Amino acid sequence: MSAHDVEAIRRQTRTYVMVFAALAVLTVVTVAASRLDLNPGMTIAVALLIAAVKGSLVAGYFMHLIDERKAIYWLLALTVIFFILLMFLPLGDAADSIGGVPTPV
Amino acid sequence: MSALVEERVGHAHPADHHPEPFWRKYIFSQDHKVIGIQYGFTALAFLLFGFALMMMMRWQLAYPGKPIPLVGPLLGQNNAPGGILLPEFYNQLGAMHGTIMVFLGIVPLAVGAFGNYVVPLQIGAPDMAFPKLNMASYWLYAVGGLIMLGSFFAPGGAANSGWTSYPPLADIATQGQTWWLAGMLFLIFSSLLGATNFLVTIIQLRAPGMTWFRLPFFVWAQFVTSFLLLLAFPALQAAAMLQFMDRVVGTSFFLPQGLVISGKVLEVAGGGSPLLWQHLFWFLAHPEVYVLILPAFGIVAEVIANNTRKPLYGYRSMVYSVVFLGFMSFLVWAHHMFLTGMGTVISSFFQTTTLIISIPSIIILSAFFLSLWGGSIRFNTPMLFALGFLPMFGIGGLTGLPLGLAAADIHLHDTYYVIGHFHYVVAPGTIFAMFAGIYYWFPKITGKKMSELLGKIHFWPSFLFINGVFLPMFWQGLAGVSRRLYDGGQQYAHAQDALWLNEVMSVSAWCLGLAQIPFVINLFWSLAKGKRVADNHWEATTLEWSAAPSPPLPHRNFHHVPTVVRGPYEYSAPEAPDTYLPQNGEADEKAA
Amino acid sequence: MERYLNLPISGSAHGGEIDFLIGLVHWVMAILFVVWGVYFVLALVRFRAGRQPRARYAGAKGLFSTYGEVGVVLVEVLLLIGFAVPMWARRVAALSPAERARAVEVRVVAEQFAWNFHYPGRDGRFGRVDPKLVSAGTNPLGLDKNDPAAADDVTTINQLHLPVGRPAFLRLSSKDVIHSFFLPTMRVKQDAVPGMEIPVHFTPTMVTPPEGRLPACAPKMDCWEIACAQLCGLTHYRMKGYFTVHDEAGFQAWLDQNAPQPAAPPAPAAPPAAAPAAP
Amino acid sequence: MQIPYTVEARPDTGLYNAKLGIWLFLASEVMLFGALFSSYVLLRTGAESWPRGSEYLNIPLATLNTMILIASSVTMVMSWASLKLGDFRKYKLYMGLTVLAGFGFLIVKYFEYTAKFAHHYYPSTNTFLGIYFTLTGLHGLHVIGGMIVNGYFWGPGSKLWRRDPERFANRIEVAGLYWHFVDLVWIFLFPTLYLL
Ligand code: HEA
Ligand code: HEA
Ligand code: CUA
Ligand SMILES: [Cu+2]
Repeated sequence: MSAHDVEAIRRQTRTYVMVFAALAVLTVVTVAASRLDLNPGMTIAVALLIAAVKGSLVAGYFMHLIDERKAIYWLLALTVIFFILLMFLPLGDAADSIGGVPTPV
Repeated sequence: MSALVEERVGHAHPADHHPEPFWRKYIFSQDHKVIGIQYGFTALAFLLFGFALMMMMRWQLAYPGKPIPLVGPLLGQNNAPGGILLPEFYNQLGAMHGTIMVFLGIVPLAVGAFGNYVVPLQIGAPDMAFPKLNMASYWLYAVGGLIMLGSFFAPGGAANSGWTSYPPLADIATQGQTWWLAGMLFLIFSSLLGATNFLVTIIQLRAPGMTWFRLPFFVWAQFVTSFLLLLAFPALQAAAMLQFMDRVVGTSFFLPQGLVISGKVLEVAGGGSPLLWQHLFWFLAHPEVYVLILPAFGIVAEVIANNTRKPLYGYRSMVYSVVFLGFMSFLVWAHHMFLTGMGTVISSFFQTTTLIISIPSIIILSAFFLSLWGGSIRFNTPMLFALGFLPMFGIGGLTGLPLGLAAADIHLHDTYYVIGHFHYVVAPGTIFAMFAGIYYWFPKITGKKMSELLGKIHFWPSFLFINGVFLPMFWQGLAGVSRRLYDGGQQYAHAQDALWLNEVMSVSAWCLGLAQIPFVINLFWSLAKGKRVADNHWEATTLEWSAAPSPPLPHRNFHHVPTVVRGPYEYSAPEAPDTYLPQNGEADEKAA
Repeated sequence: MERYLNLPISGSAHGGEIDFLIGLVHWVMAILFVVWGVYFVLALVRFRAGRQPRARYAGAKGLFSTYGEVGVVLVEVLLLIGFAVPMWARRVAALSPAERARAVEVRVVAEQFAWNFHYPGRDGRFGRVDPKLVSAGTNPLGLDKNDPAAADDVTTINQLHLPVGRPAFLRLSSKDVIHSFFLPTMRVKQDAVPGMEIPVHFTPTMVTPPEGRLPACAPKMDCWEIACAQLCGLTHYRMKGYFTVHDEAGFQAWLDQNAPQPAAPPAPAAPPAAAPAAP
Repeated sequence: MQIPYTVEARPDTGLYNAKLGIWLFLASEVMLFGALFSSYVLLRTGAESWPRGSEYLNIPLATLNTMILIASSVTMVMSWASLKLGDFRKYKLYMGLTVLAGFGFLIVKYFEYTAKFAHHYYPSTNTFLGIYFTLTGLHGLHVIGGMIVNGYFWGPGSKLWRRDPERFANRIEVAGLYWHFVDLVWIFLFPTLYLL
């Protein structure tokens, strides 16, 4: 392994520590945010936003996704598309359904 | 290039030198070829078993309430007192026929057996990328299969809520359903490992020169199939876990409030949604039906190209079609759910996607038909089955169209029309393609040839009787005869005119069974005594024939890594002396 | 085409268009099948190895398949936009208030293995129901007999009666598992999903002929029926009901005949019009 | 003949087999958890009322667990980096910490579960608890699976380091990808179940 690589890895380890700090802070922030009495929509938006940021940090740095091969990006893009379909089409169906809750009286 | 070849040959697998013990070689083998054969025999056995279940059902449908001859008394008092099937047993047979045929028969045969055996050979790889995982896939499949079989002995018998296992029915069903779920989890895990393995193999282990557009169509089909398995199966995995929780731990993911079962309020918390299951199930099960058909397309493509002695028509557009088909198959699932209260917006979406997905199928089928034009067609047994596939898949596919239009589906949903539709694609469709594959690759696997005479005795009656089984179903379905009826519709006035067909179909089904005897004889007889044939018996272009001996070398397949210089179907090229130009260049070098 | 497709008689306002659509698709299918089928046979004969010893490398040329495929796409678009989508929209659209006022409203509650029907009676209001009040033999719907609105409610088992020419508005639900409510003669089929209530509407245009009515129809297996199309358990195969379309006067007479006797409200009598148990 | 690209990357894809393999497997895991999240959303939007996580669950404990898992992710990636730097002893240390953190997580989870049971909160109590137990249970199984793999590479599996360091580092990278994914799932589970 060349000296160059070694230096790069050392630099990376410093990044990891910084990411760790960021994740820890965001964890505290998200717990704190949940205590603010925001309206439900806001609460969900904030919580998911923070989770998304944390998730991206883990995926990007720990899993090296910010610097990965094209094949992996394609694969993940495909997965995300299907994930979104699976997430929203059933909801759409429920919203569009002509059926309702039984209202006997 | 030759340096690379040298180097790889240099790293010869240790197994090449030490003879492996029996259990390593044949039981816990890590050689893709042995695993493929294991898959093949297990899957054929399950197919036969699934067919046997169906033959009993067909007796009940043709002669409701009459004791089954011969096997009836063996079924036990709980299932068939006096040899007469009980409705509960009929329902078990139906659910298990569907499950076994789909998950334990066709998928393992099409993907596990053919994929495993042929894909590494066709891309010029020494084995699958992860041989140990490959072995694990097979054994997980075997365990899942045993659990499914064992479920017949559970209290209350096997699962009896259809292969679709719709809750709440499945949630409150007898214990066999829990076994079913457990078995499915094993099968799913097996498929996920298998799919991962195939994808890595195809992406990483292609031989030098084997570019994406030089891949045989069979490999493309397996590639797309693996993606479907990989990304669709988890939805059923999740659903099976949730149903498992419902049944074992008492959650109510699929149970709404206020259920009253046989006059008693069901003591659960409620709050669940029965339709959630259907979404998750069909998110898998629609892609799954393409898992059943794509490998069949692949086999048919190989056999047709080889036996017309000319290139496939529109290879590239076929490849684009199969990729598009795979993608779209994730977008149509709710066409199985039109009658669950679906509104206009969502139903329009799913009707549109359903019709869109028929287009690539039509393109592929048309390409097969047009490939015949200008050919020099050899009517050997594999080719007969491949040719038989074409119109049969055509009928199955065409009858999917009215089902895809929600308004027409109002009348046809859950009738025998649906049963007819999908059996045409899976039975005379996929099963015929599987037979084509067996006859085609048998010389590769064994170095021997199957009897052509017995093959023809197998094909013609099969072709006749399988239509006798499934064609009348459309007629019944249009009359409104529902599926999953224990007595085949005796109760219903609107079914009366179509009832006589039940006997026709059943007799055809038994004759279809008899028509398989020549196949079984042929298979085992040829294994023992078949005529030895040359390595490239069919004068084929693809690597498994042109670069590997028959059978290929254990653990390494090829004497040395082939180098690919051209596309997969260079048959009857004008400048070539022979009717075929192998994909690997060595033949050229030799000629030079 | 639809005349040759073995469909049951169609006695509802929308039945004709569904049959028409089924017929139309089958035309498309038949054309594709015949064209490709003829080609297929010709190609096999013409290009058998005996007649064509060496294959032509170039194979089929021309744009035959492209035109064919474009044609199929156009036909499919037409089927969708022209017929299937609007038909479905009409099936699931809510009834207009005027029609709703004219309509006969019935609650349909499926259970293993019977169809319960609940008519609101003269007051036009459904009585309260409660799962806790369900008792298998006497009160399958769990109707609260103390609710004044319930007093005149008509309930039946496996017997659906409707007047001709008026929209029927069915509210479909299930007590236990998923069933599917199928009226072959009306071209109506709709899943009954527990936890949901799904509206179905259609207008019968044909009075059930005498030979299709109970009891005359039973021995000859000639009845208009309600079928269950979704596997729902052991006796799914005979979860059958009877369906009769009357003229308006006949329908009113039937309702009156089956209205509860006002004398004895607290004693929950057996449902008035229990069907003869399936044979 | 050996299977190519088990260690070195294939030039055109830039990947070695196991790395592509683990990503494919993770893609299927995304769909698995995606399907469960989808179920959660559908059940929640269809419910008349839905409790806030804090009504049933212990947020401080879960926050602690979040921290533990995040920390274990860091130690995991550090163990890989140590191998890349050729420092096997550091690797052992970091990997050991990762496995210990896994234990810590499970112990905390154990206390959480038993506290629920003590209050007679079971999966069958309501849909919220049902999905809570299902999701955290499945996640817990993933943690256990990861610990077994990591434990193996900490112990007997680490012998490979001397024979084929490159290959061993690859294995740790692959195990790490899985472990980070388990962490990532938790990062979404934590707010959805506990905070919303
Ligand atoms: C391999 C399996 C397979 C395949 C390939 C298909 C293909 C298709 N399927 Fe099928 N389907 C099933 C297996 C399959 N299906 C199963 C198992 C079920 C039932 C599950 C259950 O409920 O238990 C089902 C149910 C099913 C339904 C639900 C019905 C219902 O429950 O009410 C629908 C609805 O849209 C549908 C549609 C289609 C369509 C539009 C296609 C299209 O992809 C077809 C496209 C193909 C063509 C259009 C053919 C083209 C033909 C030519 C070009 C000419 C041919 C020429 C000659 C014949 C000479 N299918
Ligand atoms: C891949 C899927 C597949 C296949 C191949 C088949 C094949 C067959 N199926 Fe089935 N079927 C289903 C999937 C399949 N089926 C499903 C999903 C259902 C719905 C279940 C439900 O309602 O939930 C169903 C339902 C179903 C019904 C409706 C039952 C009902 O609604 O009550 C009927 C009725 O006739 C039927 C018949 C048949 C027949 C006669 C065959 C024949 O074509 C079988 C032909 C088989 C062979 C010819 C195999 C022969 C095997 C060998 C030759 C192997 C030799 C072995 C060795 C050498 C070891 N099937
Ligand atoms: Cu009710 Cu089938
Ligand atoms: Cu489908």
